[in-house]
Amino acid sequence: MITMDDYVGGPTAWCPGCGNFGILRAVNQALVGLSIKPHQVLMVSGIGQAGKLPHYTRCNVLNVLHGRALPSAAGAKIANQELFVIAVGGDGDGYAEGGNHFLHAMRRNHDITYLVHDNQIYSLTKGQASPTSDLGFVTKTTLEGAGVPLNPMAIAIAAGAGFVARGFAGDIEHLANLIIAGIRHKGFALIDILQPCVTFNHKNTYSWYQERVYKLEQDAGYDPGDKLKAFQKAQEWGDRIPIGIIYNKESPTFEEQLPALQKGALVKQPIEPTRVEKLLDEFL
Amino acid sequence: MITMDDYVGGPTAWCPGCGNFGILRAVNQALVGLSIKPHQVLMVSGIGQAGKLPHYTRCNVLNVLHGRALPSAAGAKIANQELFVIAVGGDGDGYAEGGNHFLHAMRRNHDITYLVHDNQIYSLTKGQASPTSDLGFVTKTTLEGAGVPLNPMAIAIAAGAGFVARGFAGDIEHLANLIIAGIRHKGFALIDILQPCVTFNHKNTYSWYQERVYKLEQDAGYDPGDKLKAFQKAQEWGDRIPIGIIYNKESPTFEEQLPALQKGALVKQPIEPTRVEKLLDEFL
Amino acid sequence: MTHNINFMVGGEAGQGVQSVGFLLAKVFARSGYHVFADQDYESRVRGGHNFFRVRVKESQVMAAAEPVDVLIALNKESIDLHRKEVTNDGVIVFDAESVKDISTGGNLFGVPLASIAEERTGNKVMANTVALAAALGLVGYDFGIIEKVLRDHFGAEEAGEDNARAARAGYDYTQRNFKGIFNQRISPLGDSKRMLLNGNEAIALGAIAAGCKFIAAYPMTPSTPIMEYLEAKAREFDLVVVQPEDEIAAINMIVGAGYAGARAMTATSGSGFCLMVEGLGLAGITETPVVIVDGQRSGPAVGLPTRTEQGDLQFVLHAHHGDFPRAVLAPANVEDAFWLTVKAFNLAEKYQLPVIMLTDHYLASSYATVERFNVSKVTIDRGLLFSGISGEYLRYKITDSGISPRAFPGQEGALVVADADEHNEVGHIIEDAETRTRMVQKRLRKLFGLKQDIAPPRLYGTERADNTLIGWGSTYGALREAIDILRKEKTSVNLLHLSEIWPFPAEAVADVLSSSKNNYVVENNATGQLARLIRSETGKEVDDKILKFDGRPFTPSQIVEQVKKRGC
Amino acid sequence: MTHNINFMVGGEAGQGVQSVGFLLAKVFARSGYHVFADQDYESRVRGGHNFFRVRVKESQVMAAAEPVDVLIALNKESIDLHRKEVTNDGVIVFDAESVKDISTGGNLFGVPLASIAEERTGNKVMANTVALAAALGLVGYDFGIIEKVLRDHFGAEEAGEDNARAARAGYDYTQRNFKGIFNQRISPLGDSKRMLLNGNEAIALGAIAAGCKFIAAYPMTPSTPIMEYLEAKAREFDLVVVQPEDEIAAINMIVGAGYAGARAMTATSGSGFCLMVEGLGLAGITETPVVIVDGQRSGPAVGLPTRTEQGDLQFVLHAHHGDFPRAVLAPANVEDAFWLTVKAFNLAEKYQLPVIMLTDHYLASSYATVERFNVSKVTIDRGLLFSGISGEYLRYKITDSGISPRAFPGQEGALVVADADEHNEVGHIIEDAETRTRMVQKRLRKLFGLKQDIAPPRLYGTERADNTLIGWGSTYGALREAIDILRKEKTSVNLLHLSEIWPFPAEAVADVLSSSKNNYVVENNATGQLARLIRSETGKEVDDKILKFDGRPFTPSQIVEQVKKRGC
Ligand SMILES: Cc1ncc(C[n+]2csc(CCOP(=O)(O)OP(=O)(O)O)c2C)c(N)n1
Ligand SMILES: Cc1ncc(C[n+]2csc(CCOP(=O)(O)OP(=O)(O)O)c2C)c(N)n1
Ligand code: SF4
Ligand code: SF4
Ligand SMILES: [Mg+2]
Ligand SMILES: [Mg+2]
Repeated sequence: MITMDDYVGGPTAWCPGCGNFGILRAVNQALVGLSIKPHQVLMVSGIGQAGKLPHYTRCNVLNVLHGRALPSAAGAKIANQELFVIAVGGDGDGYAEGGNHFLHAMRRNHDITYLVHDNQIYSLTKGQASPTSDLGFVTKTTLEGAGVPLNPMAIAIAAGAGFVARGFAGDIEHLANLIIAGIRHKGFALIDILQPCVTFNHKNTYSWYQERVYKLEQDAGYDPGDKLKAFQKAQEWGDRIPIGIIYNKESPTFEEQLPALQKGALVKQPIEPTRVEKLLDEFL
Repeated sequence: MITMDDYVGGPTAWCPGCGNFGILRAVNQALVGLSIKPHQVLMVSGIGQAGKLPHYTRCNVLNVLHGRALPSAAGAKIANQELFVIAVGGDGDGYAEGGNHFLHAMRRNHDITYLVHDNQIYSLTKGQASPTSDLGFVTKTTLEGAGVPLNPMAIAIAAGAGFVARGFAGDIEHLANLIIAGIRHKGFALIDILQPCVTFNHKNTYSWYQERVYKLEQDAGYDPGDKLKAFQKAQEWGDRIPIGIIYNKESPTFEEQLPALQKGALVKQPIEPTRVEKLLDEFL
Repeated sequence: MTHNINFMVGGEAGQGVQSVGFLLAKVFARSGYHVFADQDYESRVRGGHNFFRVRVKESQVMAAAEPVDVLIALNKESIDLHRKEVTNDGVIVFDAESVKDISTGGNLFGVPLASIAEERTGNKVMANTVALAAALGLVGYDFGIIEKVLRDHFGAEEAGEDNARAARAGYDYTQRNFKGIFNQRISPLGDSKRMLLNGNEAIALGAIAAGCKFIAAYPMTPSTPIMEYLEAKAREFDLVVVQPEDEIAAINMIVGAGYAGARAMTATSGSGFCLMVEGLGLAGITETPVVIVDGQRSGPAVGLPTRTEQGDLQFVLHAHHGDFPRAVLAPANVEDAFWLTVKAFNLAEKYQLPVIMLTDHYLASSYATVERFNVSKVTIDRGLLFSGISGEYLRYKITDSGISPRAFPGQEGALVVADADEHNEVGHIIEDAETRTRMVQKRLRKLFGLKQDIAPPRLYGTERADNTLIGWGSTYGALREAIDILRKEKTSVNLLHLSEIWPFPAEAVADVLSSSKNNYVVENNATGQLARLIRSETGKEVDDKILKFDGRPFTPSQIVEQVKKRGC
Repeated sequence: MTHNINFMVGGEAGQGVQSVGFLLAKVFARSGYHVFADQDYESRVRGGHNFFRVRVKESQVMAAAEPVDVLIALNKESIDLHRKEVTNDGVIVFDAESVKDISTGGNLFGVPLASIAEERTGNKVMANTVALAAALGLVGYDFGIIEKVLRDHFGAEEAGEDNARAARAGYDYTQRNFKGIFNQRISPLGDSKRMLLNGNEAIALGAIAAGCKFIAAYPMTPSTPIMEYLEAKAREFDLVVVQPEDEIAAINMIVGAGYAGARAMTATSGSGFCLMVEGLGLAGITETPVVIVDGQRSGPAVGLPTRTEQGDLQFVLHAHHGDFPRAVLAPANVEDAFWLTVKAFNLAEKYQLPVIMLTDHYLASSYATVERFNVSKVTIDRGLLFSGISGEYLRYKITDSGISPRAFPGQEGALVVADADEHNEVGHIIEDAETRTRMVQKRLRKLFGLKQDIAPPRLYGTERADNTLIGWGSTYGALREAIDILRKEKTSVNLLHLSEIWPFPAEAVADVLSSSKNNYVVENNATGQLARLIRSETGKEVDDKILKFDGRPFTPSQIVEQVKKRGC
């Protein structure tokens, strides 16, 4: 049986009280909840405080460049579809440096789960604006106040993601369930996680979020299968911030549409140089 | 008086019958219609068949790298806000290689007009899939058929663009008017232009588009000021394809929010090395 | 009876220059000749001016060369531009209908291509086939072979039939109207087991043979055909070909795939390689095998998109910050392209590092006849693999060779931790000076082994000579032919040629340089990048540089001329 | 009475190590001392171990060095880790409350930092100020100066008041409790007109002085503070600072701005520079002036994000495909950083090309006292500008110097056409060989002029010496101090130091190398990148390499030790 002990990782380098601890716990709980063994999991992360997470649990880890978790995760998933591939990164990592991969990984619908620790700030580099910094938020690089933020939920829906959710690091149970649902989802699952950064973001604090978040599951009338409604819901930000699954609709994944993968994982397929013989004939 | 003669450019290298000719004509008509002089215009283009357009009219030209028209255009606009800055490129250029700039230029709301010659194919490189290639479209790199296309209209709306429109290279008058409206629009204006590629795209031909396009202006009930309706409209693709202004709402531009530009164009502001003296004091 | 004849097909983009040229090459390749064919085209899809040269020879032919015996002009411009290249007893076959204002006679033969095509097949498009056959009629080639090639190419059905009919008409037309006017005759030498293919195709075949399973690439001339070929074979060979959003995604995808255990590659050109530089170092520090093809073209930036250059050498050697090992291979020709691709995959996995294949537009797009690749000689070396469970798995175990056994994620008992930060043996982030130093040294130690696996440079001609020409990559063929010409003229000259460039075979190069009086690099770039490399690795300065950076490849005679200018 | 004392502040990230250290440096800088201060910190925001060293000297001090006279330990780990670095009569001041399990006495002085702070100001955070003043009390420094610095730093209001009060208490505590126990005393030398600043600040000031109007940069250690400083001054100096989505946007934005006529720059580190490589060549072929700061850190890839290295030299020299001119400057120290930044902007516009400033984490983040910059010496050279209307404007007019007069878009009568493709004099795309060749040559001709503008390398020590140390960039200070030490010990040694690196001053370097018996490069990288450059440019091989690549800077004594090991 898989227990939390299976997912005990190394010492952390986060600030005490950081929202990342809640996310780490939720990730581990989700993996345990799904009874996945550590060697079946591959976490691919970018660079930032968030990107360190895989080092703090126990699984296969590919910690890549700032902004590049998604393409590396996609490459690994294509090579070995048997792995549960979870990509991890910050808001700067995913929505700024990695913005293009974000768009296209969703469009292609790779079967990976993407956790974005959204603290609305660049924390590892000590306090610059991120694409999700609130309008007017003052940081070291936006002394006049940040501009209009990027809306990851709306963009994900527009880009064709089939699972678009928002979690909160302060509600571990809820978040763990979202991660479970995301991993179960066949196709790309985005979970943007409200993550208090106790050091550099003194606006969007635990209590700021706490006062605003509400759970979509508790709204019986809300249908995450309706794209238009979801887009409307995705506009909500301010006094009330929805958490939970905003949009959910499965469609064929990138990997399942690849004929080569029908025969099993690429990494398990043999290398047979002489098969090339028949191609040589074509050049005669 | 500005006439079409002012915008006569060099010999073209496009295929006879290419949709780009219609776009070129519409651009020139729009500039004439607005009575803008060639030296007031800066066209910044990427690489592709579309990216060649600025060479074929008469104005200031900055033909940059594949995918990079938008940041270069933004830099030039910031340096000299007096220029009418028009960015030009193909669907691959803008939505694939340049996808990240696309997202963020819209979010920041630079005051530039962006023309995307959307032929749903990579034409200069001779026929690979583009992000807007129709689902199942067979190209040299998608022999199993292209995946789900990117929806530039929906993404633009989600990313906060204030002017989101679609034109058709086969309707020059209509397109010229869109370009006029786009240039007049304060802030980022995206005009995605359906552009038949007579050589490499034998699906989305003139007649294919012709049979499908309809003008939003003719639908009296359509309100381009309503974001949700616009998002819904943006989903339309298939038997009926809307052209015209899908979404339109002005908000402060990036440039007008920059304090430094209040004193006039950066390029016109003097260089005064000795002003740095008072900063030196701060290090004593 | 001659056995050495050069054809050129000229016309606008879109007129079928490439297809006529290729079929011409195929006809000769099929019937026992050696063929070398290169293409010159603009960065546009219609219009402009393109040409395709086909050299046909009884013995080996290795490079493009100037004199044209038969010019097939699909438009007037081709005549105007290339007339002067046509030899004294050469001929020009042109479309008598579209080229009007030209006085025929002399060596100019007009053929009403379109009418013949229309008349015989009801389809003007067949005019190209008429042109092809008309030219072959002029040299009196065996029509049966032409017909066979066309049927194979266009299929047995209607298209093959129509083309064969159009060809017959064109062939007969010149046979009938110009018989005896053109003196050169050439006949088939017999069946050939040689392949006719270009550099890109050779690389793609090499990749398949080497067991490459995953290709992520963003289209870019001249490398796009590699991914296109692989896509065409994807179903049959269980390959995954992905065209992602950009080159950054491409390189990071193959790092992901390489980490997971699949042989993976990408192919691009300079601009795309620029965007891969960060990912290159990611492969470096995570010790992930990847193969990157950089098909060079005229830079900087967009430059001349469809023209050749050898301008990326210093760039690929030094791309990325910090020091880590890599290998750089630059195939000399089509055959090399196949074998070095196989080698690239093996080196990448044996040493767990990125391998860069440096080709260029010329090699990528030129066709040559080569003996059929002996595929049974392909070996697969997947390097040191982790075997079983022995305590905690250490992805970056410090070893003497610098190579740590690889495990693939998914194995029970071995969690694979790879990191772009500096890390400890497990793979986790570290900050301390000692571990850092040991890890840098461990990685760099791989160069010792790698160096042993680098083949010495090729030496052609006598072992010692007064003059040594030095080249690398795709200029090999032109250089060899140049050497042959010079030696026939009694010049003491030999060739030192590198196609396995990094780690640099410094001793071997220094040896040869010490033994020659004068030496010259011959490079398709503006500053002599190999010359600089030689100096940085051996301290020796070459005596002179023969450089060309106009986007066009060297021909043997251009090299000969430059050598002679320098008085040897 | 000593006039040379080294402090170290150690603690966790988040404990205020940096601020205590900086204020300490400031106190001494204010009162006539020369100061050099460097920082060592991990890539995390809280926890771990950081330290900040402050060297205080009556005469010039130019580098970090090991021995610690006064260690201010904000936690126990700092004592454990640095105890051995403390000199025999040095002292350790620590927080008596948080550090429990340690036996005081000897050279260990516990001060109840937080209680004192709480008691005097009601705010434990002031514990840092207490620590600062406690250390200064120990050496008996003038309290008035301490108070003044604190008030200036924290403002005249409450914060300043509280800090002054906390300081007084800490100062008094050590004065009272440890008077006479620690022997070293140091007193103010008098008012100073020197500035205390780090490399990043010097670059930012240089940029403002040079008239830089636009900075687009994506945060990356160690260069982020440049953009942050400029943002802080944006309103006052009419600057535009943009933090775009990525480094690719940054470089392409500044090319746009440079084309439009505004002086523009970006600042990054190796990984970010990787992403700028394509844009670098765009600036190259479009001949657009841009200034790029690459603050080097330990690579490859993410490496050690907060550690120093000189690992990007060969990379920035060769980044991008194809050959085009660029300039590379690597400031030796804070003063150089200011002046070379000014020069960078001038060279960029005079020669219309990209200029790369190569700094590193050590230079970027180390503070030094320097004489106030004589800003009246700053000159602005905007290069050749197009004057008025004389027919069609030719952006890329072929000239002997390679420089074509620049016009800015928006001028009536001069349409400015710039192109990343190869182009003709107007700026439009071309395909022909001749124009291509002329354009490449035109661009490369700029190197002749540029070379004249490159200052010769610095020579320190005697003109001839048996041993020559060779370095570049930020190691200058450590090298000079090492030379001083060695010469005091009668070693015949001098220093050849490069801070204007490309175009390479080959003759000057070759001259010096010919005149010394033994020469050694001293480099903060793993392979000796300068050594390779010297060889490729002069053919001379240096005799040995003193290398360090553990992410830490060289200290003078480390260099001395390595030199001695080599038997000289
Ligand atoms: C190419 C590149 N650019 C910049 C950096 C520097 N960098 C490291 S982390 C980071 C941003 C961190 O913000 P975010 O992604 O939101 O993660 P967080 O630290 O907030 O979790 C940056 C800019 C880098 N490592 N690589
Ligand atoms: C970095 C980089 N990658 C790839 C290319 C090659 N390339 C040139 S144009 C083009 C795509 C053209 O498609 P699109 O942008 O849709 O323009 P179109 O030709 O269809 O107008 C590509 C991939 C390049 N020039 N630079
Ligand atoms: S800086 Fe912010 S995000 Fe980073 S570890 Fe600390 S609290 Fe968490
Ligand atoms: S290939 Fe297509 S897009 Fe390009 S010029 Fe020809 S028709 Fe136009
Ligand atoms: Mg963040
Ligand atoms: Mg296109």
